[in-house]
Amino acid sequence: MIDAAAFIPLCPLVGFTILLFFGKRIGDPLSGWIATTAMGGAFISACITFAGLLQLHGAERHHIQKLFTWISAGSLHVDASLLVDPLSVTMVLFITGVGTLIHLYSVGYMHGDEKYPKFFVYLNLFAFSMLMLVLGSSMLVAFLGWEGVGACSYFLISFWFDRPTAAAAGKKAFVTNRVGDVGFMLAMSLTFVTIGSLDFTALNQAPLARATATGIALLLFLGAAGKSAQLPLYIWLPDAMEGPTPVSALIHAATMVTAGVYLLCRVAPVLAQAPTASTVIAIVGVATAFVAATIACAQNDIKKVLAYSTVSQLGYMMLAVGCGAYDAAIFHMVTHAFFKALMFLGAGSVIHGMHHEQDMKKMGALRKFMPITAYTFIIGWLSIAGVPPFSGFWSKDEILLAAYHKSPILWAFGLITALLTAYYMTRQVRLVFYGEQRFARADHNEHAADAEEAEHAHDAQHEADHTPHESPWVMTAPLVVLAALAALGGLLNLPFSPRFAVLSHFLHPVFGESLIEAHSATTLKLVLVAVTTLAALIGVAYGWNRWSSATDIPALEPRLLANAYEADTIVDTVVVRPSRALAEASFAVDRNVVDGAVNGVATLVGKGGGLLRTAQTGYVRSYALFVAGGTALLLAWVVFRSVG
Amino acid sequence: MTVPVHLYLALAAALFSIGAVGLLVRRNVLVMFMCVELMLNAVNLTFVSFARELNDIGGQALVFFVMVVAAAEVVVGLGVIVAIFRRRSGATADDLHILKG
Amino acid sequence: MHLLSLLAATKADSLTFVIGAVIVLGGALGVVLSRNPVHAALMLVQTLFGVAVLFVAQGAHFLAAVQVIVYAGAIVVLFLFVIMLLGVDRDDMVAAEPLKNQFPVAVIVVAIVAAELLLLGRRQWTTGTPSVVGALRGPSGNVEQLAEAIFTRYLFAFEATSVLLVIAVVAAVALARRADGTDVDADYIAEVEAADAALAAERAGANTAVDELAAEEDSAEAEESGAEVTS
Amino acid sequence: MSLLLAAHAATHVHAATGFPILTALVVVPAITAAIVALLPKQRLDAIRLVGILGSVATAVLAAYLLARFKTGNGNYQFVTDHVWIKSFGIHWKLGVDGISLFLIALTGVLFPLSLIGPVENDNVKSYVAWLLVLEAACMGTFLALDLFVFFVFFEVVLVPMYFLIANWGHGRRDYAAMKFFLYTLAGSAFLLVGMLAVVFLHARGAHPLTFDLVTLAKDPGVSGSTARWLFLAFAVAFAVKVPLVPLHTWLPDAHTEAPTAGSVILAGLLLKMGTYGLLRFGLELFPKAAHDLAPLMITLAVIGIIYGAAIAAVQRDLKRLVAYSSVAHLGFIVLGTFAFTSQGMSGGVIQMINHGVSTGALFLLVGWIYERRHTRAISELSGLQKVAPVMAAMFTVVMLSSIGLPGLNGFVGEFLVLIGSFGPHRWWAVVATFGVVLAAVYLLWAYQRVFHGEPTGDNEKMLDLNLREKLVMVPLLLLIVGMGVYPKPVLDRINPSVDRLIHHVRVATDAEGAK
Amino acid sequence: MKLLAQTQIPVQVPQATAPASTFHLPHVEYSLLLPEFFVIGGALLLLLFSALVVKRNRTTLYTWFTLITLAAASVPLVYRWHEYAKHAKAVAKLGPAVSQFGSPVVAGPATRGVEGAIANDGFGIFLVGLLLAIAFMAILIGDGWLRREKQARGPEFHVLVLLATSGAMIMAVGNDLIVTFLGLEILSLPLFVLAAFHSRRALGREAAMKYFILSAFSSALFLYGVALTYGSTGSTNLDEIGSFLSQNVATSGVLLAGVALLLIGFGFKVAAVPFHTWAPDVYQGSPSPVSGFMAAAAKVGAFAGMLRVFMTAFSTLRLDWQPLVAVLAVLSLIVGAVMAAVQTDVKRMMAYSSISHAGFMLVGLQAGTTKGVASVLEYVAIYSFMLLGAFAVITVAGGPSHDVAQSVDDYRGFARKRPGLALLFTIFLLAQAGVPLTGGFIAKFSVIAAAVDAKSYALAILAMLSAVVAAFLYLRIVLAMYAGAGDEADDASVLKDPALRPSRAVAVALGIALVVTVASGVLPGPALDLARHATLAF
Repeated sequence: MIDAAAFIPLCPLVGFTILLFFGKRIGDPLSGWIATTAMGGAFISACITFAGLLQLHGAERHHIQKLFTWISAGSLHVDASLLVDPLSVTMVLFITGVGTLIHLYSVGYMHGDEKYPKFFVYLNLFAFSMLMLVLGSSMLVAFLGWEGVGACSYFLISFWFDRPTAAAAGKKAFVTNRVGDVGFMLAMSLTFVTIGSLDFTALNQAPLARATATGIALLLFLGAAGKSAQLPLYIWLPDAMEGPTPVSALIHAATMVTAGVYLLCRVAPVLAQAPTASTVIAIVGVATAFVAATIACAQNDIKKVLAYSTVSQLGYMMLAVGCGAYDAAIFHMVTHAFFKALMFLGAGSVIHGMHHEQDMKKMGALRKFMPITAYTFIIGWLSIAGVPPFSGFWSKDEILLAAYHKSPILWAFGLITALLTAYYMTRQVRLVFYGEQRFARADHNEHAADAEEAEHAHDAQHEADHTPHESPWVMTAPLVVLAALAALGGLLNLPFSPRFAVLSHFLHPVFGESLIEAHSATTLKLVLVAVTTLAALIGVAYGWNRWSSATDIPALEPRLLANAYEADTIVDTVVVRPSRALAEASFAVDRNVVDGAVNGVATLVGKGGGLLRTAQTGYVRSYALFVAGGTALLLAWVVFRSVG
Repeated sequence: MTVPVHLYLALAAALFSIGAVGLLVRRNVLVMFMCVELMLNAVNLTFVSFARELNDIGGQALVFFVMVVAAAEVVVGLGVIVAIFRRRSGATADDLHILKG
Repeated sequence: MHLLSLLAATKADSLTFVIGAVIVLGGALGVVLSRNPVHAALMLVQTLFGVAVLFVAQGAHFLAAVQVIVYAGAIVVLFLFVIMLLGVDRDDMVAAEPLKNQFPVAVIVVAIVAAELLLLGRRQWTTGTPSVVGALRGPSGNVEQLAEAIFTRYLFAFEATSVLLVIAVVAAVALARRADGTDVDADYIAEVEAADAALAAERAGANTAVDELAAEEDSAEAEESGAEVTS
Repeated sequence: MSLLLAAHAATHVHAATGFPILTALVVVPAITAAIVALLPKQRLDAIRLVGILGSVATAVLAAYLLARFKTGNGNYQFVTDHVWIKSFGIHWKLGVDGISLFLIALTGVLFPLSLIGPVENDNVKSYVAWLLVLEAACMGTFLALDLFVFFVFFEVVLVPMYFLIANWGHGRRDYAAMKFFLYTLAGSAFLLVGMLAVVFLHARGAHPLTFDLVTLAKDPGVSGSTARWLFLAFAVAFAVKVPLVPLHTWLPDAHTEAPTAGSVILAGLLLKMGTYGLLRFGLELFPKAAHDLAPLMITLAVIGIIYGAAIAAVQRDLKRLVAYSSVAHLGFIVLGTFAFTSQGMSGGVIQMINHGVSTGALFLLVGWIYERRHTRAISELSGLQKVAPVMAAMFTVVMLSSIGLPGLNGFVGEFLVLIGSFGPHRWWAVVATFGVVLAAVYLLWAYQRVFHGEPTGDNEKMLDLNLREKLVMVPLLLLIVGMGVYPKPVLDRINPSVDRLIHHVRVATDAEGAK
Repeated sequence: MKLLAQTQIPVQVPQATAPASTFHLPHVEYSLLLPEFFVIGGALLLLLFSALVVKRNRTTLYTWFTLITLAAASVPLVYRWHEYAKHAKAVAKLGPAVSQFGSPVVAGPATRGVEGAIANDGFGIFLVGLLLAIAFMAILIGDGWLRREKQARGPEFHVLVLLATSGAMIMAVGNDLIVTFLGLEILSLPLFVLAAFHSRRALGREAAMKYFILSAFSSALFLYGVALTYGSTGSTNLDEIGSFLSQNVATSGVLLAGVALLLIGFGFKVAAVPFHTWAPDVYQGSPSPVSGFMAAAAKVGAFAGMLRVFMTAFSTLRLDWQPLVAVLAVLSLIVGAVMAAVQTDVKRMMAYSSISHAGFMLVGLQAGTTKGVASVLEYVAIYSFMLLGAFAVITVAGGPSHDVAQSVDDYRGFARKRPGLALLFTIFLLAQAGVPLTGGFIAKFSVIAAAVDAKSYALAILAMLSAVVAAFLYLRIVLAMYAGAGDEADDASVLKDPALRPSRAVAVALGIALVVTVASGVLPGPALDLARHATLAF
């Protein structure tokens, strides 16, 4: 049963292949359904694999399924093989699960797009890559998936490539990720040089020198920072919202961006040997969480808020990783996948219903028009805000607990971030679903232009009808399921007793004993829980009141935050421009100096020849003078030789 | 005791040099050609001097050949000169400098 | 190497050498310096005689005779014929010198060559095996000796000279042919001459007046010095 | 020209060892070129057909060779050996091992595609004939086991390439062709002298005069600084061909101005002659010197990786961009070669193939854009993905391969090089890894400008690839994906030869170290 | 066979003077001189024949006669080579001591004739054969030119070519400085006449005048060198000079001056820088067939003399003259290539490139080894054919303009007008550039090999780099020929210009040049062996 693991990536691969070659012929709805089926197949295979894994116990829950030898040179030997263990199965389950729902959602969302089949081609390819990433038994196979998801992310962000912003965003995402990939590649090199293998198993079992472990950990973290949008490489993620919304939900919220967290958890034993690296990870994580949360407070684009919120939540996960609470990180990853996917899909539903309006200031009172979307979104909001007993509360709580153990300062920042999270999500919900109906005031022409530009084809009647409307069932059904999961996800890992901590227990063979659980007193736990809950409630309450009717509160939306600390400008001036200038300078050097030297030789020959030509005067006397001069020259040598 | 041979040889060298200078500075082709004759005579003198010093008839025999060559050269050379200056006035080598560069 | 060694020689020999040398060098300088080609030819005759004298002084009687008969008698006459034929008995140094430094450089270079030769010969000129072909001061006369050398050892060379004479004849025939019509390359030559003239004009135009003045002075000087020599 | 000789050699082989496949690989295209030359000028179809048939026949021979090649054997196989010039001990000696095997195969693949892919209507006869001559010369270069034979083909390659650029190129083709020819010739000057020095120094050790690589490699008779100087002489010639910075400036001009087929061959095969030469001759003959001078070579290689990529990033001409990217990619090959680890060297060898495939494909695609739009200026192209989705898709795949996306061929080589050089030359490997980022920068930038956005002006009317062009791309795409997903068969054949070479180097270094 | 056996006598050693009245005529080995006799006799017969028998001018007849003469002259050569090679191989087997290079002791297959005035050895046979071939080609190329330019009035052209060839042949076999000098003059004098042969070509006359004056100047220098050598060694016979120098270690400055002056004389003839100045003017000014013949024959003759003199007579002075030769080589390589690159006239280009080629050959001589000599032989032989081939094309291409329009621009579009000729020209030019699979490469290869073997690495590299510069100029011509597509493509008159049609004779010459150029490149073994055997014994 456990061998069904091979089918997990195979299903989307088959779907991808079919759609790649026949997608155009299969056409609009059917290709979407095929993709969804492929994804569903993967989910079923994942479940079977999970069942197979459950039959094993303890350390046995570590199964490697070799497919074929991929690369082999000298002592390097890399198999294309899958590692089935609790961690990967957890990942696979929620990836395929959420993935299936989002595929289903996309069937409706993308309906009418002229590149409909292509979308699913990419989506299936993405799913395949993501599954390879989490199932890969060696760093290299994981890297295959890692880069694959990056490429698919690129394709999907710039899916509407005729929009220059989309094209630019895709490129930005790829390049920024590439910077992180350098870390991953160097980590692989260092690993290979150190232990002679790239297998995760070997790496995790190898005793490493502290410096090496720190090196590997930090290099991997560099990779993870790229993929999981940590400071300072997070800048691509907000731009990535240019992609279709299901993409944002699947790739830029639920799955791909968590790959970095997964990767670090995968090499948890290495991190354990590298405390400095862990501290760095924790600090960067909490800083990311805090900074992104502040930015999210001042955003008006419904998806941008969610994007920064994602960055912030990823910061939380990193914080957990840095604090050694790997199970907490995974737990939050799962719950986050539920509620963030939910909210993205909800936002997509809103955008869909609003005919591609994304500005929250132009929405309001939407719960009347699209109730399912609204209520499911609200569940997501409560969950992310950390209101008990929704799933976010449980997972965030565990992270803050771990942070407190690492350092109260980390905890404090985490707490403030939690407060901010509650606040900006409340702001969003108030602006979008409550308050007065502002979209009627919106400029019709602008709408029309946006819609046209969006290339997001609609039926003629929809074009004419500007009233928001609820989405079709294929879109709402996933919302409902996800809402349920977001609400109840906490059940996976209740903190009351080790018996309830199902996920932690399940992950135990991978991460070993959680230090925090063992060492924290229950009283402290309860106090911390209370404080966090309070913070969340304060955030919710403040946001609810502040944004009850107002739409513009400049004091709360400082330009600095709205512009995301001018990060893009800074990157542009500090990195892009200088490197471009440097490249231009190199080109100038290449043309004028390096090639100039080559052409200089030619010029020299030409000039020298011209000069010598003037010596060839045409007068025979001067020719004779040459002969005489040559004679003097040769005789001079003779004199030198016989006399000197 | 006769005059030492090195004086003859130095004289020949001087004659040779004067001939060379003449060839280099004169512009009349015929005079240039005469300067070549001077040089050849210098060589002849050298041969004869060596022949005396080496007590060897060979040197004198060589002079004989040089003279023949000189005669043949003069015929051909003058032929060329005549062929040129029959078709154009003047007889300086400087007049002919179309070929150059 | 020293002129003092002349004193060691017998008086007659020394005198012969000195007179011969003066004739030879004087004639040579005359050839080089005389402005009229006819004069140059006559000075050449003087040199050839001088050389003949020196031949005699060194026991090359036959060669001396040949020198006078062939060289002075035939070759120089040939020269004079051509001079007359072409009517080129004019001063060739009148026109402006197109090669500015030719004269000084030529003199310096040749002086260097001469100095080098003399420097090399300062220890010893003659180092070879004596009498390889045959002793000069042998029993038989100069003509017989020469004949023996030429008809034995130098037989091949002797025969080869005949080819030279054939060539001279054929060359004379070939070069004496009359051509009808204009030259095929007349246009080309006209083009090159025009280009040269244009270039010269351009160069003259580009130069400052000072340069022009200097050039004029140069040519004037050259004329003056030329006048001095002829006078 | 080589016909006579080949015919001569062929008769001998038949008698001795059955079918002379290696000689045939050289002779078949040469004979085809001769046949093409004899065809009447007006029969364009016949000329093209004969040309394609000849190159396909060569490809079939190469495939046969591939099939018959014994895996797990690091030595030369199918060796043909006949006396050519007795007085110099020069032999017509050809052989193939894992390092050259796939270059032969690549030659077999790229030439038919270059003949079929781009359309050339001007003086077709000479064009096809020159291409076939070029193929013969390429084959000869990669097969030669005799220094003289190698040098001959190494030089002969210049002639057809010169004519291809000069007669069928674009823009400043005269300049580019001349520069290419003279630059490479200047490099070869050192090669010839170095080669002769090796041979004569070897002969001085009471050996018979021989140009045989295998014999010379066994006991080159040079060591210490002599060997280093000689290695440098070889290296200069090969560095020009690779090209290593700062000897690379002929490349952008030649690649840009060459006709499409010329660019494909130039990038796909001719550059490999440099890296192949370093491996085959530099390392075989002067293992210790190569090892000693590895820092120099690696420094230049890494500079090339960064420098080439940086300059590629600011190009305004699509073809020139691809050309500069070659400088960067070839840097990886040299880096891997001089890392002296199995991974690095195998990576270098496989990167040669991969670069040939993907850059060849890129040049084909750029050439087709040029055929349609008559411009290569990036600023004049836009939105092509909309009007030519198939081309865009293929371009994407090729581009990703060039960027080094795992699962595509480009990655395998790059990764092996990086991981192989990380051990011995850590910091250079780190710098080179950053070069990977740059590759993404310039290619994605170009892709964004050319294919993304709205098609404007003439771009709106551009046609997508036709069936012929698609069919030309198919084998290349198959190779790109196939060698990315399952490079094992290739690596299995390369590795033994690479290991043998590394062993050779190690033995030499240890031996001299012991002294 | 009998004759040969008799000629295997050692060199004439200085003998006591015989009684004056009873000297006996020397033994003349006529068999050794057959080629020379054929050529010179042919020339004389041709003169007589045309003067006495032929009424009208019959160029075809003269050409055939000359060609047959040359072919006949090569017959005894083949026989002698056969004999020589047999001996040479036997000697080679005995070991290196016998065929020791530069040794004054003549042994084995090399013999002397006519009182030691000429040498009978492979070297001479090889070069004489080569010269016959050069004359053969020159006659073929000149034939059509004579008719085209209406210069065919008598047999002078043929006679002069034959006589010049005989001069070069005498240089090749001459074993005495005076014989070499006479050969030089016999070679040169007809060339002056040939340069001015075209009655309506002023450039030719200018060329003849320049060539003549400079040649006379250099002859004087050469003769002075002969005189100084004579004084320092007591002989002009090369064997005797050699044995003198091997017995007397101390060398005088005068002797070295003589050597230097001889080098200048030869250097002038081969157009080595700085004695090269005549070459471009003369090559350009002379009629194209003459330029070709001149370039080939003069170079062969001069190198023949140079190699023989320096490698036999002065071999012990090697360390003294090698640097001098190296300097000339370097200057020739650089100046030749650089100046060739900036020329616009194709014939001038060929002249400067021939200077660069001379530099290459000097590199071979500079090595001062048997290999070096063999390489120079190889080079000069292949070079002659490439060059004559090129000049054959140049001659044909000059048709419409009477040989005047020879600038590179005049060659634009030549490939369209005459694709075959253009291809041939391309091959000859690329061969000169040293592209492999042509003879030019093998020539360069063997010279560089000799230099490298002698450890003259820097010189070798410099030579190859200069070849790169020189390649530029060959490619320039090629580029011009293949460029200009569509410029005048429609002009049918240009395409069908009858003046551009090569005559049958020229076609034969082109064929010979092509076969030699290509064959010596693809299968260089025989040619290399020939050159190597030729140097087994001097």
